[in-house]
Amino acid sequence: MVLDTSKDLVPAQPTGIWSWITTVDHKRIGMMYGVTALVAFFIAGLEALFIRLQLATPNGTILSADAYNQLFTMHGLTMLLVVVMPVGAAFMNYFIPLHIGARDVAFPRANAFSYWLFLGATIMLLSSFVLGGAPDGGWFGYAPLSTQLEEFVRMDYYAIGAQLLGIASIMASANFIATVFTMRAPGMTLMRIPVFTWMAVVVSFLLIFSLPIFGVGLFQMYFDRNFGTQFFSGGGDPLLWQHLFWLFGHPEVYVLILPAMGIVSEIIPVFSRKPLFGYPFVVFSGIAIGFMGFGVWAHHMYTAGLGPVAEAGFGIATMLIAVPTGVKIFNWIGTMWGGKVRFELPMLFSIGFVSLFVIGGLSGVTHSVVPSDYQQHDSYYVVAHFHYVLFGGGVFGFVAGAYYWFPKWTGRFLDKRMGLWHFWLMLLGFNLTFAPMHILGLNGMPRRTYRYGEGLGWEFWNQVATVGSFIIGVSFLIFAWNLIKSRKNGVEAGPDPWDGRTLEWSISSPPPVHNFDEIPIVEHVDDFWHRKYATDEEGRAVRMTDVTGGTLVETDTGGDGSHEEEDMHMPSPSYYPLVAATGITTVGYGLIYAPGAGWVVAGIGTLITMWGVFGWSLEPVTRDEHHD
Amino acid sequence: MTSQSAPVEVHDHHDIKPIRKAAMWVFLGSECMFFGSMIATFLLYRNETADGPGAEIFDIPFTSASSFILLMSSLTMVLAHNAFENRDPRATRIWLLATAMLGTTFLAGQVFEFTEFVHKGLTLSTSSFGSAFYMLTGFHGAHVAIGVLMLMTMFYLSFSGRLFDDRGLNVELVGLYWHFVDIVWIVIFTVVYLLQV
Amino acid sequence: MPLARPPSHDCSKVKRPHKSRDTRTRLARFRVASLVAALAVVLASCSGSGPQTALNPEGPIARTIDDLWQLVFILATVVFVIVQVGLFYAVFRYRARKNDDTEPVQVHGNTPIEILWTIIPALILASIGYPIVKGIFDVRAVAEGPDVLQVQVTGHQWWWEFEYIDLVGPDGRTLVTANELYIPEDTEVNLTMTSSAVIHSFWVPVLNGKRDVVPNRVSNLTLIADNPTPPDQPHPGQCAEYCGLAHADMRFKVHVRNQADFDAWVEDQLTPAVVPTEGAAAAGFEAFNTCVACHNATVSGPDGIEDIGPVRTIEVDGVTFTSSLAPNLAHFGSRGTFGAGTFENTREHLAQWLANPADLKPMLPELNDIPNGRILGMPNFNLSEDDINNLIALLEGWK
Amino acid sequence: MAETAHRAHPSPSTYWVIAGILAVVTAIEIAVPSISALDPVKVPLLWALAAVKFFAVVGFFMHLRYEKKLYRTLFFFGVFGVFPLFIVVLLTFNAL
Repeated sequence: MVLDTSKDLVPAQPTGIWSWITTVDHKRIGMMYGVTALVAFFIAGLEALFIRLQLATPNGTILSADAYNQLFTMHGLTMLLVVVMPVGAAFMNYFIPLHIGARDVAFPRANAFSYWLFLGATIMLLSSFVLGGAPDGGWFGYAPLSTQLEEFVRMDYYAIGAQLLGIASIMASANFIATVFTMRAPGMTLMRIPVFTWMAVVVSFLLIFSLPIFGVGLFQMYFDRNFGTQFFSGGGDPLLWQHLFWLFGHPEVYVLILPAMGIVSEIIPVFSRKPLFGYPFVVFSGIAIGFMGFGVWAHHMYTAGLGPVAEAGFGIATMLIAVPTGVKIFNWIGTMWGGKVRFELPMLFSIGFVSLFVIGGLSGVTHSVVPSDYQQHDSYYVVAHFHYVLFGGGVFGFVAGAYYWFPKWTGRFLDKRMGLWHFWLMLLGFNLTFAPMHILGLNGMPRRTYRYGEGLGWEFWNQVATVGSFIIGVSFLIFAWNLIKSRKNGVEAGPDPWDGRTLEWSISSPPPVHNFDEIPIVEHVDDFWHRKYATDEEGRAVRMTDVTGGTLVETDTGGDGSHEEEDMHMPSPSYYPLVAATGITTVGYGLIYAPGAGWVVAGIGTLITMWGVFGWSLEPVTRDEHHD
Repeated sequence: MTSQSAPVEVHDHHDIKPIRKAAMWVFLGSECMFFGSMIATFLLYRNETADGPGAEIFDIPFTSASSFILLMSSLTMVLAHNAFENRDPRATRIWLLATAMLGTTFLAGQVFEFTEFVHKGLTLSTSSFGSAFYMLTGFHGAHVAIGVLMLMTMFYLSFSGRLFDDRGLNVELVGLYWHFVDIVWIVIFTVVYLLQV
Repeated sequence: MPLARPPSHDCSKVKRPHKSRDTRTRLARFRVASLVAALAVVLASCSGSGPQTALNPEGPIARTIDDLWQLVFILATVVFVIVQVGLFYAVFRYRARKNDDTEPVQVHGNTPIEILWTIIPALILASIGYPIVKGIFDVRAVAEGPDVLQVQVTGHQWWWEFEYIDLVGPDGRTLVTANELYIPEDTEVNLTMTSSAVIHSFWVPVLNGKRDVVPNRVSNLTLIADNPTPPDQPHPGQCAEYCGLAHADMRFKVHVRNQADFDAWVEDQLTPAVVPTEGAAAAGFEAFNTCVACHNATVSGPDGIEDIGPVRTIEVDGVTFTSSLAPNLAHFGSRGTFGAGTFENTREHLAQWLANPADLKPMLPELNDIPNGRILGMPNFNLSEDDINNLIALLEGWK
Repeated sequence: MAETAHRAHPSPSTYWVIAGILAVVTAIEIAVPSISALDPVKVPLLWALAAVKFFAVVGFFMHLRYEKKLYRTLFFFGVFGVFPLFIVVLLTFNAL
């Protein structure tokens, strides 16, 4: 990313590779999350294309069963933990401080550490392909299949890789929670926070309370595999893993979708030129989804044998989640209702999001009809359902966010023509790929099967799905080209290209290192909009005349004398987070190959980690540095 | 990064102390889930002894003594914190050391206890009971060990006079962590030992 | 199917009210896209096709499930139409038009409406709560009584073992078979299931939903079939829980027979296989010595009736399951398929299988640990062509 | 944060008193399993005594009683969240 340093903004933007390695700037870390996730997205997408090629015909021979099992496992694992979650983290990193009017997140170095550990775990997971085989037990890693073949390190990569991603996410979440609860600008009460940031808070809570449970399960899996413990085999019960996994895995679903819902809740008001309809209801429904998301994990286990009472209870609880979800959808439609809907690219993707998410949500309701789920569970119907939610919802939402905020990141628009191609091809390809899977699943095609016989009536729709998946592939190549090209050659956007409502549009594009020349004082939801517009007696927005040129809007808080003149303190760059993360990743590699030579590697990793952690906490501090 | 003259900033608004404490508390809430999962695992497998040793091998008087030692380390820890707040390096140093010693004693007791149990035939792989017991108490022990390490770091800092510098780690945060490790043991002692005999 | 129509209404509604010129091309594109989406939903609902479909129930339990599905599908379709129409109406009716620079009224919300659209979905959902709970208890009810056919199922990597514990031959042996389940029509069949190593899931979509088969646990599933199946068209079933390398090839067949045919089948199956005394089959029985390291069979030979091959059991929650290392081959010739319902039982397939099993079906025999009961597939024994032909003669003869 | 005022931390004498209470409760805890008259209420009693110790340490040694409400909220999400989840898990195993 190229930043314009010619303006007299202070402090200056450092440049060079080393400045990226030692950066603690939330915007740069957000960028790195985004780029890493995008690369992983293309890798996981390629895996999906191989899967689709294999399934295009009955008895497909393009992949062996072994290769197929690795690819579908890694596709799921990568998409969920290394793509969608980090893309969420990318947006959160970049926009939480901007949304609440802060200079940075609470712990910039811990934030850098989270990213580097995420990167280390990502590299670890992907390296498994060439180091003994990738995990092949499904992304849910059901025991005792996942603990069965101790000869292979594949599921050790899963146990350790996911563990490291979890640690990184817990730290990032604690960071975001501390940031939002303690570093908001004056006047930025909780009920004035932009919805995206609210959803980020909910997501952080979900992660911080669900990941430790998963962590325990992963440790148990790892011990069962390597130290002969009996958590899931012997006298142990395989269902324990399923509980621990889904106690994390279900909140995780909301971790994936809530940021996208937050993004869409930002975009729809801007392009409808109306405030979000029922802001408190949208916020509270998000919180309600978070709470309820913790109470329905067992709906992934209807066929596992919980007993009819538990199945009925979880079935009803699951249905109830549809209520707050519906509230969000109605409020988005309510926002457009009576507005001036502009069909800019972010809005197109947001409309696509709402429309497709409705389908995914409704097929989710059919799962809560427990007996119906006895048929649908682990069939392609489920695959269709969660792709409508996570791709039709999540990815559409995130892409909408990318088109919306690209001008803020780079100061330039993404190309509209290419964007339109991207949108329509993606919409077409997506529906061609995943809508037929509903039919396949209802007609009995199970998931995770590397081949199927002839005469089962699955050939045609599988071919359609394969064609669709390549259309999606093409659409994302266009997107990638657009990102690369527009970064330097796009139309210049200026600080507030969409006539935005939230604080990030009040500063230059790209934002200066310190974000805000002065910390804004907030008086409204959508405070920036209220600085630009008043309402007439009919309630229509009226642009205020004293606004200078529609660009940078001066706040009127500078001269009130209540804040003493002071130097701007930005956190110092540090390489210790990278050292510590490298150390932990090394420990992880050691544990994968433990016992034996792995212990040596783990020992070396521990020393590196200690170097990083002690260096980090004992690093001579610049006196004026007040951040951790 | 050097700072230069800049427009007004509302700097004092973000005192780092409460920010750190908020993060620490939410982290401790997260740890509740971590230990809760292991305690639930133990409860599930409390009778899955596979004809091997079960809770009858526990030596309650011994564990009571080491539990009491850990409990009292919370007292010394809070006294260390009190001295830290009063900017009294000598008292801080003494109480930190006392806390670390008590923690080390607890760890030594745990090592002794584990050795005894292994001799009596209970290992990680004997039964689901053994797996759950060692995992729970072992992870707790690891937390105590990390706590001792942090206490000793603070102790070391007290000599170089940097104890009161404002850095990532300080006596208050170490104290919160240490007390948390103690309260987890309060639950473990009840659930794993007292309720099983 | 009656459910075909509503979604297509949706797209026609989207088309109708908007004619303005600058949006026409966009509309056309929207039409294509929404047509595709709607078409897919329509086809999903009305294309219950193929023998493994959940949409053409062949028994009362599957029908109970299907009725619930129909109910919720209609409801979901209605909601789908309402929401999409609302969405696209809002999008097009309130689109920004050229030459109109008025600003919209800044509405922040409306509490009564919010409450309304919270309560109405809740009520709709509550209305289907009762049928759902009733459906759960109906489908999950364990069949009991003297008329129930009891079958014990053990899931293996990667095949199914069936033991009819109440069908006992004159010599006291129970009926054990693999991968092809025979049941009488209109009879409640109670499957009592467990697994030897990893989790599987037993699924015959036309008869019932799926039920996981979990090691260390016992689970139950009831099957009731309306009509007999033609001999060459049994109901296909499949393991639905990912169980490792050959998960995709862990299939099985359910044959439904009228009571008389079923009884005849039982009698055949309870008769020991005859040890051949001459020809290729006799030579094949010599070669069979290799197979009985894992496979087993009850045979009647010169020494009378004997069980050859290892027979093992596992006990879970007080239930004893037959858990062989490999399928019982005593009546191999009577099966339509082999390799866990994956390959038609023909000479060519069998020859290919015997020459190199892993060629047909992915397996991991090199990781077998027979003393500890871990079997991950059939090794390649490098059988000679003669051995292969002789074995085929033996196995094809064991009807 | 809106809420800035919080009560002063207690003095060392309070800490000693709390430590004394903790010691006494621990002694009672150890005695409970050996008193057969208490067997019917043993389980809830031991849980209650553990809770007393837990909240004594959290409230006084960790100063949660004296600190911002935010910290309490953050921590109690974990403390009180873990119970319902795992009670349900153990119930599905019939392990309670």
